[in-house]
Amino acid sequence: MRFSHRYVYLLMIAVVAIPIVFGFSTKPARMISAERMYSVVENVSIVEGDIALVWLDFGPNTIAENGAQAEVLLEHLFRRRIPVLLLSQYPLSEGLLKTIPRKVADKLNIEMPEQEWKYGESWINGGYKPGSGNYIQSLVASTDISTFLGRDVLGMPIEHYPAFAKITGVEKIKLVGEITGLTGVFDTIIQFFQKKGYRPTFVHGCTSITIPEAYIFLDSKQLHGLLEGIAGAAWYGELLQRSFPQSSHKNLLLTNTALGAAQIAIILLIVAGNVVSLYSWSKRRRD
Amino acid sequence: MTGIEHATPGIIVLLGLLSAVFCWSFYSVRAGRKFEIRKIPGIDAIEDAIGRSAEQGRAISFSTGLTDISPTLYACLGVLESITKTAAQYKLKLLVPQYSPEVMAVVEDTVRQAYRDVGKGSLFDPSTIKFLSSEQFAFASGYMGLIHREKPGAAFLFGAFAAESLILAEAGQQVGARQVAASVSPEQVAFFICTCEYTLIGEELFGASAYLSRDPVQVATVVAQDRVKLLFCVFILIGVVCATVGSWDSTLSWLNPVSLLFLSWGDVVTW
Amino acid sequence: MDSRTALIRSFTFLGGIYFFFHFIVPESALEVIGIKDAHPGISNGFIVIGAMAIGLGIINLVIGHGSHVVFKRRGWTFSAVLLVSLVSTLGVTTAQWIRNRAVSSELQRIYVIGEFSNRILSDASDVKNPKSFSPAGELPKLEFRVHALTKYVREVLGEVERASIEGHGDGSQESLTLREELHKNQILLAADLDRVETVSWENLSDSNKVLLERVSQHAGGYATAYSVIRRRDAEQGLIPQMYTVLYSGIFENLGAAMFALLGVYIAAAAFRAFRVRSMESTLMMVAALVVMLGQISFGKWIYEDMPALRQWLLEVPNSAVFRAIRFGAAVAGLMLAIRMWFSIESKTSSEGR
Amino acid sequence: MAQSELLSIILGGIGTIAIFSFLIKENYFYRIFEHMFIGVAAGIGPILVLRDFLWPQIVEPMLGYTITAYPDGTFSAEYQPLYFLYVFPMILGMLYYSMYSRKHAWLSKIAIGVSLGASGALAIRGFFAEVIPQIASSFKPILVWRDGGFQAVESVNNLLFVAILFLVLNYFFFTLGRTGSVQSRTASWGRPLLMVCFGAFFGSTVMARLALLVERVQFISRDWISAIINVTGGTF
Repeated sequence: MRFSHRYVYLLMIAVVAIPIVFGFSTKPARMISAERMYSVVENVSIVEGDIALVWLDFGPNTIAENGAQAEVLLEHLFRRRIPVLLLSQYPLSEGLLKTIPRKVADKLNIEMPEQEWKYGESWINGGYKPGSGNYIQSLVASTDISTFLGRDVLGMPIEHYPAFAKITGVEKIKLVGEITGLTGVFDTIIQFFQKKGYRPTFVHGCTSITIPEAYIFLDSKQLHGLLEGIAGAAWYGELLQRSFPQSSHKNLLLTNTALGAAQIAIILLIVAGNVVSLYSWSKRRRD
Repeated sequence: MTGIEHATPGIIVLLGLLSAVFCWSFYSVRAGRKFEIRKIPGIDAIEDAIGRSAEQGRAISFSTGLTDISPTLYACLGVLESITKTAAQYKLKLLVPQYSPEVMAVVEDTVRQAYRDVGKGSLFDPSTIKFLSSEQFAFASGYMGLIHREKPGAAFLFGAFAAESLILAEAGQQVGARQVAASVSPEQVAFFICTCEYTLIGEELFGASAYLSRDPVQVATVVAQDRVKLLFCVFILIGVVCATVGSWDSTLSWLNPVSLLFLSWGDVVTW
Repeated sequence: MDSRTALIRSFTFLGGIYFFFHFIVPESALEVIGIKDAHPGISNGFIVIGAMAIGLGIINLVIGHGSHVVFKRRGWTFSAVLLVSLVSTLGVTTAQWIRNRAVSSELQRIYVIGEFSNRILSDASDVKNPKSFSPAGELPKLEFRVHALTKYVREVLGEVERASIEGHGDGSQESLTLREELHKNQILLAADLDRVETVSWENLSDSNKVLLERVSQHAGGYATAYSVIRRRDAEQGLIPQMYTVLYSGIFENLGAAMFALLGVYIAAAAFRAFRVRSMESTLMMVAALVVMLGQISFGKWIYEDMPALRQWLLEVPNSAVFRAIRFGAAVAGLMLAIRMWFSIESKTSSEGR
Repeated sequence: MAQSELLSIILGGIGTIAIFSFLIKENYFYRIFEHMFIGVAAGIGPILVLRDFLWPQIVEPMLGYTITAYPDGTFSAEYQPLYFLYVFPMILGMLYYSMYSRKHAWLSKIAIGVSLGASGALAIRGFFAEVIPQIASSFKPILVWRDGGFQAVESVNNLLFVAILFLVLNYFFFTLGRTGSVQSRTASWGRPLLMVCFGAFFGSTVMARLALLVERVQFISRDWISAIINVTGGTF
C-alpha cells in the first residue's frame, strides 16, 4: 500500500514535469470570462492623461497563478500604451510590484527594439498602501490623485512623471485591475472604488480557490472581466497572440498544460483506485 | 456588516443571557444533575490508537499545529492531558512538537502536571516537548523529519491547522501511525479525513476532552454550549420567518431580530 | 486553594479585565476617560508579554541540539548544521538591522530640516500652545530658531556634499533621475536659505511664512531623493548579500518546496481516500470530482453545466455547512473563553506547586 | 545578476531537490536541509519581532528615541513618562523563563495566566464580531417574492441553505437529547452533508496546490539549471 504511494508521487511529478521540460503545450481551453476581459481592455477608451490602476495583491503563495495573470494584463495595457499605476494592499507583494512590470517591459523591448517601454512612462509603482477600505475611499474622494499619492516607491513625487502628473480626479482612472488570491480583497475594491457618476471598468484575476467569490460579481455585472486561475491567463495569452502574432506565451501555455494534465491525472487516479478496489472486492466475492 | 468593536446595548443583554445559561449549567451540574454526553465516535479511535502503540511499544505524538493561546488551545490541552495520563500509565514516550514558544510554555506545564497527577512525575522528560519552528513550513518539515525518525505508533493532530495539515498527516500515514485529527478549520478537515483513521470535526474537538475526562466542569461547559446554540437556533428561526414575511410584504421588511443588536446607545436613550 | 494559586488566578482575571471593559464600555465613554487614544499603547503592552517568550524557542533548540552535539549523540552532525545556521542567521539579520538603523539615523539628520521648519511655522502661528517642548520652559525667539535652522541646513548640505563625492548609486535610469532630483532640490534649498537670511524675523509675516514653507518643501524633496540613494547603496556590501542568500535563497525556497509537496500529497490522498466504500466516502468523492471537473475545460465535455453545478455546490450547500461548523466552534470557544478568563477548573491545573 | 542572487538560486535549487528527495524516503540529504531550514527560520523570527515590534513600538518610546531634538535646543515633544509602564509587561514576560528553574517554575504560570486571561476576554469580543454578522446573513427568506414575481429557484436554494444549516447544527449537539430522542436520532443526518462540504473543499484546493508544484518544477528546470550553466560555464 505504502509503496504504491511512491508511484503516485512519481507519477504526479512526471505529469507536471514532462510538458514543462520537453515543451509540450496544448491549445488552452476557451474561457468566456477571460474573453470578455480581453475585449473590455481592448476597447477601454483612453485619452491623454487617462490611466489604468492595477492592484497586485498576492505573495509567493499564489504567484504561480496570479503572477501569470498580472503579466498578461500588463502586457496588454503596455501594448495599448495605457499608463499603468501599480499599487498593493498586501505587504508581501512589494517585491513583485518591481519585478513583474519590469519583466513584461523587457519582453516588449526585446520584441520591438524600435520602441521603448520604461518606468515612469509605461508604469509607476506606488508601492504598498495600508488601510484597504479607508485608503480606497479617500483615494476615490480626492480631487487631485497625483498629489494624494504623493511619491512612488523611489520617493519621487508623482508629478515628476509627465504621464501621471495630471490625474486630477478619480475619473481619469478608466480601468481598475485587481490581481489577488486573497478572499475579501476584491469585494473592498468593488465596494469602495466608485462614486456618484463614476464606475470604472473592473477586471479581476483570481486563483482557482477564490473563483466562486468572483462569479458573484460577474453575474451582477459589477465585474467586467475575469481571469480564472492559470486557465484564464492562458486563454488571455492566446488572444494576445492572435492580435499580436509576435507575442509568445510559451511558459504560460506550458504551465497551463501541466496543470490540466496533473488535474486529469488525479481524476484518473481516483477512477483507477475505485476500479482496483471494486475488482478485488468482486474477486473476494467469487472465492 | 463590519466587525464589532464595542458592545451595543443589545449585545450586552445577549451576553448577560449567555452568561446566565453558563451559570445555570454549572449550577445544575454541581447540584449533581446527570447529563449524558452523546458518544463522540472519535473517542474510541483515540484510546484504540494509544492501545496499539502500547502493544508495539512505539512512541505517540501530539501536535496542536498552529494553534496560538486561545480557547481552541485550551480545549486541546484537555485532550492532551488525558492522553498524557494514559501514556504515562503505559510508560509510552510522548512527543509534543511545538510551533509557538508561548504555547510551548503552556503545553509543557500541562504535560508535567498530567504526569504528576498520575504519580509518574519522574517519567516526564522535558526534551520530548520539542520546539520546531514558528514558521509554518519549517515547522512542517521538522515534523515530517521527527515523525520519520521516531516512528510513533499513534499521532494526534488537534487544533488549528492551515495548508500544512496534509503534510503532517501524510507523514504519519507514511510511517503507519494510527492518526486521529481534530480541527476547527473546516478547510483542512477534508485532508485529515483522507489520511487519518478518524477525524473529529469542528466542535467535536471541544466535546472530546469533556467526554474523555468526564470532569464535571468540562461537562458543564458542553451542556452550556449546547443550550446557547439552541438559543441561537431559535433566534435564526425567528429571523428566517421575519425575512420571509418581509419578502412577501415589503412594508414589513424592517422586521429583523438582529437589528435590535445593532441599536446604538443613542437610539436606546432616545427610545 | 493556596496563596500561589490565588495569585495566579487573580493575575489571569486581571489579564482579561481590561479587554472586557474595552468591549463593554461604549466608545464615547472610552473617549471621555481617555482610554480610546491610549488603547493601542495598552494592547501593545499585552503583546509584549507574549513577545518576551520568543527566547524560549531558541533556548529549547539550543539545549536540545546543543546536548546532541556536545555528547556526540546519534545524528549530532545535523544538530550542528541547525545550530550553525541558527547562529549565522541571528548574526547576519542583527548586523543587517543595525546597519539599516545607522543609515536611517544618518537620514534623520536631513529629515529634521523639513520637520523643524514646519514646527517653527506652527509654533509661531499658534503661540498660545506650541507643539515643541523646551527644557527651558519658554520657547526661544523666532529669530533665534530661524537662525539655528539656517546654520543647521548649511552644515547638513556640506556633509551630504562631502558624502556624495563617493559617487552614489549604480548608473541605472532610476539612480540618475534620483541624483537629478537631489541636485535640483539642493540648489532650490540653498537659494531659499539666502533669502531667509536677508529678511528680518522679528515676527512671522506672510512672506516669511511662504519662505519657510518652501524651505520645508524643498528639504522634503531633497531628503527623500537622498534617502533613496543611500538606501540603494546600503543594499550593496557583504551583509545584505548574505541576508539575501539566507532569506531568499534558503528560507523562501525551502518554504516553497515544502508547500509544493502538497501537490503530490493531495494526489496520494485522493487516490487513497476517494473510494466507493461507504456512503460518506462516496459523497465526498463525488463532491470533489464535481468541483474539480467544474474548473477544467475537460469537465465541460462530460457535462455541459459542470461549472454551474460546481458553482451551486460551493454557494449553497457548502457555505451552509461551513457556516454551521464555524458557528458551533465559535459558541464552544465563547464558553471556554469565559472559563479561561475566570480559570474555572475542577482539578487545579492553575495551581502553583 | 548579482552574486548573491545567483548563489540564492543555486542553493534554493539544491534545497528544493533535497526536500523532494523525501518523497522517496527520509534521507541524510533531506535531513541536512530540514535542519538548515529550521535553524534559519529560528534565527529570522526573533529578530523580526525585535525589529518590527519590540524596538520601534516599545523600547524607543520608552527611551524617548521617538522624540527629535531640534537645532535650537528644543524638542519635538515632551517625554511621556507613562511609557515606562511597559517595564511591567516586560517583567511579566520574563517570568516565562522561570520554567527552567525547578524551584521557581510556578512563576511562569503567572505570565501564562495573564495571556490566557487576556485571550479569553478578547475571544468574547471576537465571538460577537464573528457570529453576529453570520447570523444576520443566515436570515434568508425561504419563499422569495421579488418585483411582483415568486422566485422559485432562489426560494429552493434558500430553503436548502436554512435546512442544511439546521441539520448540521443539530449534528453538533452533544448533551441535548437523551438516547432515542428525536434529536439524537436525527443527529447523524448532518454527517453526509459535512462530507459533501469537505469534498468540495478538497476539490477547490487541488488546483492551487498543483500550481505550486508547477512553480517549483519550473524553478528547477529553468532558473536553477541556467544558473548552474551560468556558473560552470556550461562545461559539464
